[in-house]
Amino acid sequence: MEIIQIVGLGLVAAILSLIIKEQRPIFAFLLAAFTGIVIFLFLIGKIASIINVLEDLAAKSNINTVFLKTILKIVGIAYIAEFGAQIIRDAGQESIASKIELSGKILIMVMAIPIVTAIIETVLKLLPA
Amino acid sequence: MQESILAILPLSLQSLFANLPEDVAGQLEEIRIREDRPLEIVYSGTYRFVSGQGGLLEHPSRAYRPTRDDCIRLLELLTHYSVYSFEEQLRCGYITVCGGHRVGLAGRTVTENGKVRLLKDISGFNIRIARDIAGAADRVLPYLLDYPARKPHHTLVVSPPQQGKTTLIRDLARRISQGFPSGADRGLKVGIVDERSEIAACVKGVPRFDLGPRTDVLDGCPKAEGMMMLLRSMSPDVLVVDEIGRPEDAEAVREALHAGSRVIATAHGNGLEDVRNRPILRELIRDAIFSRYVVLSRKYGAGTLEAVYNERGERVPLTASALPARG
Amino acid sequence: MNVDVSAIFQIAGIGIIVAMIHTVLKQMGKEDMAHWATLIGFVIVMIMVLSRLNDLFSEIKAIFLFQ
Amino acid sequence: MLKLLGAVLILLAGTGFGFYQARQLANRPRQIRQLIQALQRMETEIAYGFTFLPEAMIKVSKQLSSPLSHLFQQIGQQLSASSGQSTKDVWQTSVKEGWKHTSMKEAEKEILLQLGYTLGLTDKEDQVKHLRLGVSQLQAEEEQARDEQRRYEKMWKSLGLLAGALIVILIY
Repeated sequence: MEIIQIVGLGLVAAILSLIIKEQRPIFAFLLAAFTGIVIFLFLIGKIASIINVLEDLAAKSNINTVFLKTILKIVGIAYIAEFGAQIIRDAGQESIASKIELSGKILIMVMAIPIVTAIIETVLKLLPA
Repeated sequence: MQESILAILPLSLQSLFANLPEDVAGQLEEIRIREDRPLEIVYSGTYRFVSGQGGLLEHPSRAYRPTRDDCIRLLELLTHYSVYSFEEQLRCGYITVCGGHRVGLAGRTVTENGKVRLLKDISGFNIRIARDIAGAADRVLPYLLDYPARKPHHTLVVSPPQQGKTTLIRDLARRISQGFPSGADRGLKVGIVDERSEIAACVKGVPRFDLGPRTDVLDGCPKAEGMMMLLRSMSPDVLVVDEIGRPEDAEAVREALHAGSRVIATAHGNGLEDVRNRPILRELIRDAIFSRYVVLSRKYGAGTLEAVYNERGERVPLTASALPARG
Repeated sequence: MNVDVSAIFQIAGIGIIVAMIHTVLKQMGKEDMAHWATLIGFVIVMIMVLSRLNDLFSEIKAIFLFQ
Repeated sequence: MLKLLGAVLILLAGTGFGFYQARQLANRPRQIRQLIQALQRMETEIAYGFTFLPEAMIKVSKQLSSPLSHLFQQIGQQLSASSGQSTKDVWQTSVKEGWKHTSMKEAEKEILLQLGYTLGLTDKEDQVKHLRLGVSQLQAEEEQARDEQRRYEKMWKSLGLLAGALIVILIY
């Protein structure tokens, strides 16, 4: 049911921004950004519940919580980066958008290094010496 | 101090004149206002300068000097804030104010091919106070009456300027118009030609002074034409004229006589002899046009009756009562 | 949820009106006034958007356990 | 419901303000035209009627409409009361006082104040010359006022409306 609301909101915002575009493009961009924010805020609630469920599973299956945290961080970074890039791409600044995506990837890589090393170590342990 | 005079004075001068001593204010004849020169008043024959507080001074040094603003304000009040509507009178050099006072003006004249077109930058004012003394003529009236014809004689009032000539003939006109003696008899139709609007002091054609019920006034009209017009239009029994002196005036007087109406006129002069050798009046006297001559003087104050002569120049005996009583 | 919808309409309304004011003023020859009006409109909308962005980021930080 | 009412009120206020400004702009040339007619009528009164200034003022004030007729009437009455003030003072104080009731600007007021210096003090030609001078200046002023009205009247109306709408949306 929420999906209808979101889609409705998106449609309205799109139409409004079209109206404003030919007179004052900046307002159209601001409107788009604002709608994006609103929809994200709306989703935050859902994401929060998903993450809690993941945490419970991790706790039950006593995986090291550190891994889970980094994974969550990575997902957060991904979200924000993607959100920012889209908004800026919407504003017509392709270069800046790609720069943001790049920075997103790198940050994720940085976060991922400890996990990758841990995996490699376990794989090496499994392999007969 | 007459209310009508205070009304035309600007505020600064009003306060000054308000505290003039009462007896002087009563006798006031002239007020001389000159821009940046000492303020002077003339009363009962003498003159004094006025100080800032309304005190009277012999010497002009400490007298109040009206400012340019005072003069402009005075001119505005005189002309009801519209100098343009008094151009005609400015050209003659005087303005008559309600209350009968005549204000002589002095300033820079603008002439056009010899004739004065306009008076500008008016800096000198001479307010001559009109004094309407009822009864001024009672003493002299009995001598001017031609009983059989039930009309007054042709009379010429002779006196130097400012001796109460106008006051006398104004009262004469009033008494004759009301009927004499003391209204018992029927009044006569009186016609007044008031060239300088001084006898009747008309404002917008309406006389300010009481001149009797049967009087008509032709205001601001030259004497010669005025007399002719009155004779044709109003058929007066008695014609009153002020200050005749021009040839056409004499002509008009003769015309009036033929028309059957009596003439009372005035002329400048110190006495009968002085008038005798005046060019125009000489013929009038020689032809014995006037059957009565009244001579006034200032011996006992303005308007003192000096003597009355008949047409041949002999003195008419004056009864005790008519003799020069206190003015 | 519906607060945001009205906010969206608000932004759209401001945008449209400021645009109209701008054109009217430009037509009348008062260019500078027009630019001023647009600037003010923009600032207002910017403030609204930024406050919302601030909310969003703080929410994300809270959820994704950023330290 | 109340919010809606408030919104409508604000909107009305905004448009009202816009229309008021527009009306002021429209009034200005009309009142200047009346002022010109008044001065011309004064000129005829002075040049041919020889009527006194106070009466001329009152006569002229009868043929004018509300804000100006009151002004001339007041001057006429003060002059005929001949309170000893000079024409210049009476004229200038009344003009300054009455100006806030009219929708005219400083330029016209200056012209009128200038006229007050010589009004009634000089002879006929001079009066007519000054009045004509005043009239020609006022005509130039009126021309400028008229085209200003043409340009800004519509603007004020729409601006008023938009301002009202903007405020409503902001508060909403």
